[in-house]
This record gives sequence, C-alpha cells and structure tokens, in this order.
Amino acid sequence: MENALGKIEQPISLPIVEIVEETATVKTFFFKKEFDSQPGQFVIMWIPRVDEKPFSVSYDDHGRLGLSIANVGPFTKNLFNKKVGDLVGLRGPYGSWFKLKNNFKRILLVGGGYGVAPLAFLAQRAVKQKITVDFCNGARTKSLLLFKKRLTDYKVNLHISTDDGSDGIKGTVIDATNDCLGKNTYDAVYICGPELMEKKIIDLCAEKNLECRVSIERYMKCGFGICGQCCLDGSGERMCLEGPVVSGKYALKHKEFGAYHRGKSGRKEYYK
Amino acid sequence: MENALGKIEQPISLPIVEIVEETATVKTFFFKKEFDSQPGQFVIMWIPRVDEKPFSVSYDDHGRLGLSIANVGPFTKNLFNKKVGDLVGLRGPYGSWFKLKNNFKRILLVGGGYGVAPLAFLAQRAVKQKITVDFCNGARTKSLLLFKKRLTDYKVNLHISTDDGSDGIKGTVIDATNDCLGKNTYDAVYICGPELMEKKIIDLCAEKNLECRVSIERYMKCGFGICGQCCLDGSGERMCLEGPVVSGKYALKHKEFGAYHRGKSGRKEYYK
Amino acid sequence: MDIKTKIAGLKLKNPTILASGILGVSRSSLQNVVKNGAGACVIKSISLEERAGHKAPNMITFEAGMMNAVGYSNPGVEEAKKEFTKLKELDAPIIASIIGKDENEFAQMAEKLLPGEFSAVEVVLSCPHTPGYGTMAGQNSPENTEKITRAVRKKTKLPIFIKISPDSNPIGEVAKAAEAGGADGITAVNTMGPGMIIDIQTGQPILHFKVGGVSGPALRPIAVRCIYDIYKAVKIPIIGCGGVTYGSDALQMLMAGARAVEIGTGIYYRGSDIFHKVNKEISEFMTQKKYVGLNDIIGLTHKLEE
Amino acid sequence: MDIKTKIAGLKLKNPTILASGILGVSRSSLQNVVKNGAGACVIKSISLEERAGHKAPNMITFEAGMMNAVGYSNPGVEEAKKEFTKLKELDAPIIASIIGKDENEFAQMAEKLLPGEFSAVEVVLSCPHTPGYGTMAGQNSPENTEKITRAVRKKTKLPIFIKISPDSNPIGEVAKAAEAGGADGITAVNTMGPGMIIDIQTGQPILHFKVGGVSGPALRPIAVRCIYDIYKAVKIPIIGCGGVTYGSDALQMLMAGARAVEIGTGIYYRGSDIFHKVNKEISEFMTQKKYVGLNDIIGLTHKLEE
Ligand SMILES: Cc1cc2nc3c(=O)[nH]c(=O)nc-3n(C[C@H](O)[C@H](O)[C@H](O)COP(=O)(O)OP(=O)(O)OC[C@H]3O[C@@H](n4cnc5c(N)ncnc54)[C@H](O)[C@@H]3O)c2cc1C
Ligand SMILES: Cc1cc2nc3c(=O)[nH]c(=O)nc-3n(C[C@H](O)[C@H](O)[C@H](O)COP(=O)(O)OP(=O)(O)OC[C@H]3O[C@@H](n4cnc5c(N)ncnc54)[C@H](O)[C@@H]3O)c2cc1C
Ligand SMILES: Cc1cc2nc3c(=O)[nH]c(=O)nc-3n(C[C@H](O)[C@H](O)[C@H](O)COP(=O)(O)O)c2cc1C
Ligand SMILES: Cc1cc2nc3c(=O)[nH]c(=O)nc-3n(C[C@H](O)[C@H](O)[C@H](O)COP(=O)(O)O)c2cc1C
Ligand code: FES
Ligand code: FES
Repeated sequence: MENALGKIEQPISLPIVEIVEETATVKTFFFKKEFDSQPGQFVIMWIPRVDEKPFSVSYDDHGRLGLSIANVGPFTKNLFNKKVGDLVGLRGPYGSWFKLKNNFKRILLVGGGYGVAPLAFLAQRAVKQKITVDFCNGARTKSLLLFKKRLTDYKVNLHISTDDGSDGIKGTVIDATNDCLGKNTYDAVYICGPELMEKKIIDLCAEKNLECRVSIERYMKCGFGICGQCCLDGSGERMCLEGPVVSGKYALKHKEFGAYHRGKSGRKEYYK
Repeated sequence: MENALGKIEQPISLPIVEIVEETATVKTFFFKKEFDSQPGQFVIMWIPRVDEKPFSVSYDDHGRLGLSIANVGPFTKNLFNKKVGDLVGLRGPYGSWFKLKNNFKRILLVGGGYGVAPLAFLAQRAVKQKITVDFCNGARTKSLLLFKKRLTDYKVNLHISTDDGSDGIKGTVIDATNDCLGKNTYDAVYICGPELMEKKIIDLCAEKNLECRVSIERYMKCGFGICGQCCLDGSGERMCLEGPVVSGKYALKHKEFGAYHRGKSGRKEYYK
Repeated sequence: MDIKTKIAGLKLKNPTILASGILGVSRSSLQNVVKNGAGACVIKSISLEERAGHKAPNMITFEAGMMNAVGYSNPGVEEAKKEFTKLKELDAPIIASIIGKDENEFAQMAEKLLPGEFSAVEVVLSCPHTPGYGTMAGQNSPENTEKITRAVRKKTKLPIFIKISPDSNPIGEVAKAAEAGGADGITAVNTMGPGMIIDIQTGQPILHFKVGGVSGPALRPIAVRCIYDIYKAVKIPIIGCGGVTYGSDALQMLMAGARAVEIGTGIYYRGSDIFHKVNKEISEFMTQKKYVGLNDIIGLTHKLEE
Repeated sequence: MDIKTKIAGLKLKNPTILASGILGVSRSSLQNVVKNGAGACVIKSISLEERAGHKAPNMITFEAGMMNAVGYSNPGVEEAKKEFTKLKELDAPIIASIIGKDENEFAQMAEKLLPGEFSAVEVVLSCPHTPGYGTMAGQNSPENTEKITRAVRKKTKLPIFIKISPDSNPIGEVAKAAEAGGADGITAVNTMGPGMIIDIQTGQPILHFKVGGVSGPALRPIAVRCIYDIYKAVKIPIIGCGGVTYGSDALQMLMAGARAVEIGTGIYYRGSDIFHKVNKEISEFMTQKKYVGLNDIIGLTHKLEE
C-alpha cells in the first residue's frame, strides 16, 4: 500500500503454503506473494497476540517467499507449531542487501547457522549471473548443516566444515575460508553468521585487503528507521535502514561490532 | 496540492495584482496564478475573518485569473475596499462548465448582470475556435453595462439592450434574444444571469427546441460536494459538482428552478 | 452476498448509513443518497430555531482528513417539518438528528420533529465547535448524557441513538450513561478535537470559527478504538462513524463491535456512490472469507479474546 | 537567514528538536541526529527500573499517520547514566526525558539522571498506552500535573518542560497547573487517542497492546490548536510537537505560539535529515516574506487578534 504519506507499514496476513524441515533446528516457511526483495534484506513476521520478529529472505522467486528459521525461543517455537494454511503477517522487505557488480568473476560466500539462508539466496543470483561461487558452509555437526542439497543444485563450489568432522573438513568455517582465500582470488567476500565468526572473517579479508560485505543483526522493532533500537554505537546509524548489510570496513569502524548488541530495553548484551 | 487522499481544499493566499472598475457596481480583481479553469466554473474566495464566497471565473489566461464582482453585500463590500497587493485566499476551480462542440458554427450567448462575466470568458474561447458568436448583453442602463469594450474586442456580434434605451435597443435582454432567435439559427445557446431571466430564455429555446446550457447559482459552502447546501430539489444533485452549468432541459425538470433557492440555513427563499 | 443488518429493530439492507451534516439538508438530497446505495440516512441536525451557523470557511481538508466548523446551520424545526415529508416513500429508513441547549430543548425537539416521518432519532451530544452545544456545553459528560437521554426517551417511542464524542473520557462511562437513560444504541463517533489549521501566508486560522472538528482518515483509528471500548461497556448496539472510506474501514468497525457504519467525509474522497462501493467491497471480502452474514464478523475481535 | 530561538534560557541554533522515543536510544544516535540538523534532542524516556516495554508490533503506520505502543522500553536509570555521557561535547543541547509512576518516582528520576550531562528535562505525563504512566494513570489531570511538577522542581535547577496530552481537557488548565508547579515550559503534545487498527484478515488488532498513540499528520491540526490554547493560558514558553513533516507545519506551530518544534514521525516520511529540510523550508519562507527572525512569527496568530 502506497500513498503520498509514504509506504504504509502494516503486516499483510498470508497463509503458510509450505513448510520444509531443513535441519534439526531450522524450518523454511513458504508464502505465495511477490516481495521482490534482494539477498540480505529482511521481512518482519507477525504472529497475532504473540510477537513480531525480523527474518532474512531465504527464497524469493516466482511469487514465492521462503524464510528459513531457527527455533530458538518463544516466537520461533510458536511458529514451529504452525501448520500449512495458518495465517501469519508479513511486512517488508527492509534494509540494505548484498550487491553483485557486473564485472565480478568469482566470489566467496561464508555462512554460519541460519546466516547460510540469505547467502544461499545470493548464491542463486550470482550463479544466474555466471559468477563462480565458493561457498563455505559451517556447522557444529552434519545434522545441523543447512542447504547442502540446495547449494549443490545451484552448482556452487561447496566447502563444508563441521566441528566434529561428520561432514566436510573437520574444523570451523574459518579454516575453510582460510583455505579458499589461500587458493583463489575473489572479487568480493560475503559474510553472514554469528557475529564473532563474522568478525574473524572480516579480519582475514582485511589482511588481504579484500572487499567484503557483512550482515549485522541488531534488535529490531519498527524496521523503518523510527525507534532507534537498531542503531550502532559509533555512527549511530540504523541497521534496519542503513544496514543490515554493510561493508567489512564499516563494521570494523564500530567498537560495538563483535563486542556487544542491545536487547529489547536498549541494555547492552556482550558477546561471549 | 494533491495526495492519495484527494485534492486538498485549502485557500491559497494571493495578492491582488490589479483592480479594474468595470461599471458603477462591478470591479474585476486580477491574480497571478494558473488555475486552468473553464468558462462557467467558479472559485471560492476567502477574506480572513470576514467570510468565503464563490465567484465565476471571468478571465483565465497567461497565468492571470480575473474575477468580475458586483458589490452587493458585506463580503463584496469588504472586498471593494481592498487595494492592489492585499492578500485574499482562493481555491478551486470547481463545478461543470460551458462546453463547445467542435462542429459548432454559430452560438448565442445571453447574459445579464455579472452573468456576463463567465460568458465573456466563453466568447473569447469560442471566437478562438472560429465560432460565430452573437452576444445579447442586457442591463438596466448604460452605466451598468458590463464588458461592452471587451466583447467588441473579441469581435462578437454584440446585441445590447437597456431598459431605458441609454445604449442599444430599449428593452430587455429577452427582446434582444427573441430578435436573434428569429433572424439566425444557432448550434447552442448559453445563458447566465438572474434566474428568472434565465428561465424565460430557456423557455424560448424550448419552443424552438434549441439546445441550451445555463448556470444555476445556489448557496455554496464547501464547493466540493459535502455540505449539501447547494442541492437542487428534484434530483437532489449538487450545483457545486454536478452544476453550476447544466442543460436547459435539466433545469426545467427541477420545480425549484426559477421558483426559489435556499439561504445559508437551508431555508427556502422564493424569487419575486 | 447478504449484508443486511439490524440495529435496535431498524432493518437495513446494508450497513452503510449517511452521516449527519453531510448532504442530508433536503429530502431530495436524501433520496439521491439512497439511490447511491445507502442503507439508511441521518438528516442534517435540526434545532428549535433557525441557525445561520458560523461564517465561512466552514470546511477544509488537509493531508490526513477534513476539518469543519459549520456551526449547526439549519432552518429550524418548523421548516424542517415541511422539508422532511413522505420519508416512508424513500427506499431506506431516515433517521432524524436533533440538537438542543439543554434537556428541555432536546425534549421539545423530540416532540415537535419526530412524530410521523422518521424511523429513529440520533441525539447529538458531541459537536466540538458550536458554543452552547455538544462538548462545548459539556453535554458529553456522563451526567448530562443520561439526563438528556432520559428527557428524549420520555417523548418518543422511536429508537434513540446517542451520538457521542471521541473525546469523552472514559468513553465507556458515557455510553453506560446513555444506556441507563434509555438509549437504544450509540453512534460512535462525532468529529474529534477540535483542530486548527493556520494559513502561514497570513498567519490566520483558515476556518472562520478558527477551530473545527476533525473527520476522515485521521479519525478512523480513534473511532475504531471507541467502538471497541463501548462494546465492552454496554449491551445496546453501536453504529460506527469516523473515517470510513473503504470497505476495509467499515469491516474494522464491525469487527470492533459496530452493527452498521455511518459515512460522511468519505463522500469527498470517493463520490456520492461511496455507499455502493463500500458495500461491494464488504461483500467481496465476505465471499473471499466464506462468511455467510455480517453476524459472523460483528464483534469478531472481542470473540477472539474469549 | 537566522532562525535561532530561545526557550527557557536554552539557546537553539534552529527551532527543530528530536522528539522523545524516536531514535534517541543511545548517545551515538543522538549525535547522528544532531549531524542531521536538529537544534536540540530529547532522549528516549527513562524510568527508574529497566523496562522491556510491550511486545511487538509496537508501531504501525496508516494512511493518515502512525500509531505506536512501545510501552516505554528503556534500560533503566543506571544504564542510562552510563549511556548518556559527554553530552556537552555534542553540537546541540540534549534534553532528558523522565517518567515515573508517581511524584516520588519522578523526583528520584530527576535526582539520579539529571546532574551533570543534560541541558533541560522533559517530564512526560501524557503517554496514552502504558499502564501506570501518563494518561492511563491520570497524570494529565491538573492536580497530578502540578504535584509532579513541584516534586521535580524541588530536585533540579534545570529548565523543566512538562509534556502534556492533546486529550487533556481543558488543556489550558493542565498547562496552568504545570506553570503553577514551577515548570519553565510546556511541550505540546504527546500522541493522541489511543487508536486501534484491526487486521481484517484475522480480526486481530495489529499492535500487541491492541491500542496505541496516534502521531504524524493526523495529529497536527489538534497539536496546533493545543498550542494555540496553551499560549492563551500561560506565560511560559511552548515547544510544539505533533505531525511536523514540512516547514509549513513548523511555521503553523510557531504562529500558534510555539518557540520551537519537536519532530518524531516526520523522520519516517522524510528521513533523518528532515531537520535540515524543515530548517531550509522555514528559512526560505522567512526570506520570501522578508521576516528577520523567528520572533516576527512566534505567536503571530494571536497578535493579529489584537
Ligand atoms: C536482520 C535480521 C535477520 C534475521 N534473519 C533471521 C533468519 O533468517 N532466520 C532466523 O532464524 N533468525 C533470523 N534473525 C533472528 C531472529 O529475529 C530471532 O531469532 C528471533 O527474533 C528470535 O525470537 P524468539 O522469541 O524465538 O527468541 P528470543 O528468545 O526472543 O530471542 C533469541 C535471540 O534472538 C534475538 N532477537 C529476539 N528478538 C529480536 C528482534 N526483534 N530483532 C532482532 N533480534 C532479536 C535476541 O537477541 C536473542 O539473541 C534475524 C534477525 C535480524 C535482525
Ligand atoms: C456559482 C456561483 C458563481 C457566482 N459568480 C459570481 C460572479 O462572477 N460575480 C459576482 O459578483 N457574484 C457571483 N456569485 C454570487 C456571489 O457569491 C455573491 O454575490 C456573494 O456571495 C455575495 O456575498 P455578500 O456578503 O457580498 O452579499 P450577501 O448579502 O451575503 O448576499 C447577497 C446575495 O448573494 C447570495 N450569496 C451569498 N452568499 C452566497 C454563497 N455562499 N453562495 C452562493 N450565493 C451566495 C445570496 O443568496 C444573496 O442573494 C456567484 C455565486 C455562485 C453560486
Ligand atoms: C461538513 C460536516 C458537517 C457535519 N455536521 C454534523 C451535524 O450537523 N450533526 C452531527 O451530528 N454530525 C455532523 N458532522 C459529523 C459527522 O456526522 C461525522 O460524525 C464525522 O464527520 C465523522 O465521520 P466521517 O469521518 O465519516 O465524516 C459533520 C461533519 C462534517 C464533515
Ligand atoms: C515510536 C514512538 C515512540 C515514542 N516514545 C515516546 C517516549 O518514550 N516518550 C515520550 O515522551 N514520547 C514518545 N513518543 C511521542 C513523540 O515524542 C511525539 O510526542 C509524538 O509522536 C508526536 O510527534 P510526531 O507526530 O512528530 O511523532 C513516541 C512516539 C513514537 C512514534
Ligand atoms: S528497527 Fe526501529 S529504527 Fe531500526
Ligand atoms: S457547496 Fe457543499 S455540497 Fe455543494
């Protein structure tokens, strides 16, 4: 809905059309609606009388939107109990996204946890653009590995790492990334995962002064730049609007990045 | 000002750029602003802390709007004391207008009092369209005759009548109209003046079943179809929106036309 | 799709009603509104004596709605009796609207205006821009609401709808007072505020009365909340009013607990056939959601809380 | 064009102020807003203890404005003290915003939060959607307004601005009570209502708290009228707030009697550089009309009445 006063930010209630169990902890929920979002952008999901939470777009083609969601707390738990046909509200898409330049030949994608979801969406776009894609996909163990088949179908060079060696190399996504950075040269690196992991990868890129882009998750309420809940210390810029996708350089400029984030009340919560 | 909620109906304050004394009772007030109005349409003028009143457009070309106004009561009296440079508010244009068909060869315009103003505007358009224009312009006496020079400049066939014979034929605009209707054939007749005179002319046209259009003035408040002050008994239609310009046939269908109109409170006031 | 509704015994073929003071000045204009699909009409409010109302500008719009300070212009009850005749011949029930300075004037109005023609009466205690009336005279207090309702109740057997102000606080108390006084329903709401819009070129408030009641989209969320609160407070039916422009607006009010909705300012945005349009939009929604009648959605938001 | 202004001794380089609860959660976000042209900033309201606030949705917009029910989420006074440091290094005065359940809590807030960093304090008695606070706790009554103002006055020498509700009736009385209690200025106004918006697909109110305060264009004419009424009632200066989106909105408020204006929802429509934009629009108007300073237009509408 548009009018002269600007986009109207109200959730649109849509039925869940399909639910796919991706791993022990992640399900993908599909909706029939064109959002024409970009990889790295997010939507905000409303469950009436429960809460409203942000989720990156995992799939968006042929008028089908897919969100790949980890069951981590009250909201996601409630969502995991929903069935096909149940209504939830969606608004968006919001925020900045992972951009691909036309002259790119080869790129590296580094994902951890549900961070693999937006990067899988990006990989799909990159492959369409005939860009060679290396994808470092890490998890604690095989059963938690997200989108192995999907990424194989996209024909990316998949570099899997698990802490217990149950699949791919035994080690972390950092090790896998180091390998790739040693072997190949990349036009850009795209990172999405736990913030401490993101920080390490950015540092690696910095050493090689490789251009990289990262998604910074902060607590979000409005998603449209009003509440200030998602502002980063330093620039004070809003991760729902100027972010969540920013350059590695930009991220490092903010002392908050990799150190702490703010909770619902605005209180700082430090990463361990 | 436009927005998705519709036109915003607020007066725009403009300085009076020129005041021309047309007759003993009529002055034309000019403003620098493009209204692209049509002959027969009206604007609503606001004098802060005084009142707001509707007036037909008399001139509208080269970004200059002219309103020819008779001094008849409190509002117009106040306006007549204003000087060039003083601000008044204007909104509009509103309402239906006098339409000219492309195939028209010759038309008859019949005006009385300030009703001559919108018809002069129409004459200017008609002449531009190479339509032969007969213009019956009636007044009680020479000094009250409106736009003799203006209409001569437009090169219309001017048929002047005054009750006292001080200019043109001695008699009423009805007599002059009868003459014209006898001598020539017209594609259409356009009428604007005191309602009883309008009624008589429409009756003449009806006899010859000649297409005619007339402007019906009713008490106006909003000008945009909300307050209902200007509704005609019969159809109940709004003279600020469906009118003021209607066909003679339409006017005659309304028992109210030529009989009475409503005042500010909605009370009926009968014509004598 | 059947979208008929019933309020206090009044049968409406659809839930859209012309709000008081918009068109509604003459019988002909009511007839024209009925032709445009209204399920019922409320006439422009009538007082004992003729009132010229405030000087113009009486109405302006702004980017979020409309403001008006008409000041209850009306020809007075005697003229009104002559104007509003043969109303039963019209295709929809016509509801009288009466105003007064105190309960006695309201009682006289009921006695003089109502007999014969009208199907119900709306008693207006809520105009925010006319000295001596409505909120400017404190008629929206629970005490005065009950007193005036009682006085009118004594004089008529017609269904009485008390039209209240969104600025009544707490609005549930005012609705209860109306119910206690014998009202058959509540019309929620009248315009809010008042507000003021200043012409910056002159520094002058545009409305001649300087302030005016705010209607249209700006009022809608407030009106929906008022309906929601009143539904919790009283058992008598509610007529929603305030910013209904689209079918979805009407549906929100029905779900909040209204049994019908009045439309005024919406005519400015969508034309006098807004009644046809809104009814069509309601029907399409009901069909899409497989509802069989308005009773499926009236008060739905409350039912979901049980 | 010089558009500086002064309120209760506070010198502002321009009349635009960030409204409380929009951005303003952290020192960095204030700095960013100052960079975008704000003449001053009010921080997000702080309470004694940490508050999570209401669950989401906390904010929605509609065709005429915005609705919110954040519910005063804030980290509590101790965290706030750590967050808001070195404020004097910022290029504009920073105004604290405090809330409390009663005069004692307000007094404690003043004692704990204000010393050192802030240039003034806004005392908020007007939130319409947080139980225990604002209008839901009757803090907008003249009695409570005076009581709370007095309590805060005892604890600070900083300029005190009492932020009042557009739903205070009559608003002049509330402003007088604040003045009597020792306030240095009035912030008019907080959000109105509350309102409710229902998702017709589910029948559910969209905001988790069901109702929320209405801000933005829908509120502006009401805010302008409140400023106009308060200007007639008190001598202390007024900060306008409510629906300022364009320079013309700010100018209306100045003419109605405000000495500065706060901007919140406008950021949604025009971005965080709305402060630069509005200041530019004000300057252009002043130039076109050959005004030399804001004092030429502050209260102009009242001067025209003399
Ligand atoms: C831009 C962005 C993209 C995201 N994309 C995904 C995704 O694709 N898949 C996915 O599973 N999760 C994603 N998340 C995280 C997701 O929002 C949280 O997992 C979800 O809110 C958890 O809510 P809960 O009630 O289930 O758990 P809670 O116990 O409430 O929270 C668990 C964790 O989620 C974080 N969180 C809670 N609420 C919010 C909020 N409103 N905004 C941001 N973080 C919050 C908390 O910091 C906490 O660390 C994304 C977050 C952001 C900001
Ligand atoms: C569509 C339309 C076009 C008009 N065009 C012109 C024009 O070009 N030149 C001109 O001099 N006059 C025109 N008028 C008439 C003009 O509006 C009145 O002369 C003016 O309102 C008189 O106001 P007053 O206070 O000076 O006199 P009043 O004493 O208030 O009124 C004198 C007469 O004007 C009529 N009138 C007053 N107020 C209104 C109103 N709000 N709406 C309609 N009629 C009103 C009254 O019925 C009365 O008969 C037009 C009216 C209408 C409806
Ligand atoms: C121009 C105008 C005149 C009005 N006159 C009256 C009136 O005479 N009596 C009344 O009860 N309400 C009157 N109202 C209020 C409306 O009936 C309605 O309650 C209000 O406008 C909100 O509904 P809306 O947003 O659909 O217009 C008037 C409203 C407008 C805009
Ligand atoms: C999302 C949001 C949060 C708000 N939080 C607060 C608050 O914490 N304290 C307060 O005094 N006002 C708060 N307000 C009210 C604003 O400060 C302001 O008074 C109101 O929004 C009207 O101004 P606007 O139309 O420019 O937004 C909030 C408003 C919004 C929209
Ligand atoms: S989430 Fe509200 S400003 Fe970013
Ligand atoms: S003047 Fe108001 S409806 Fe025509």
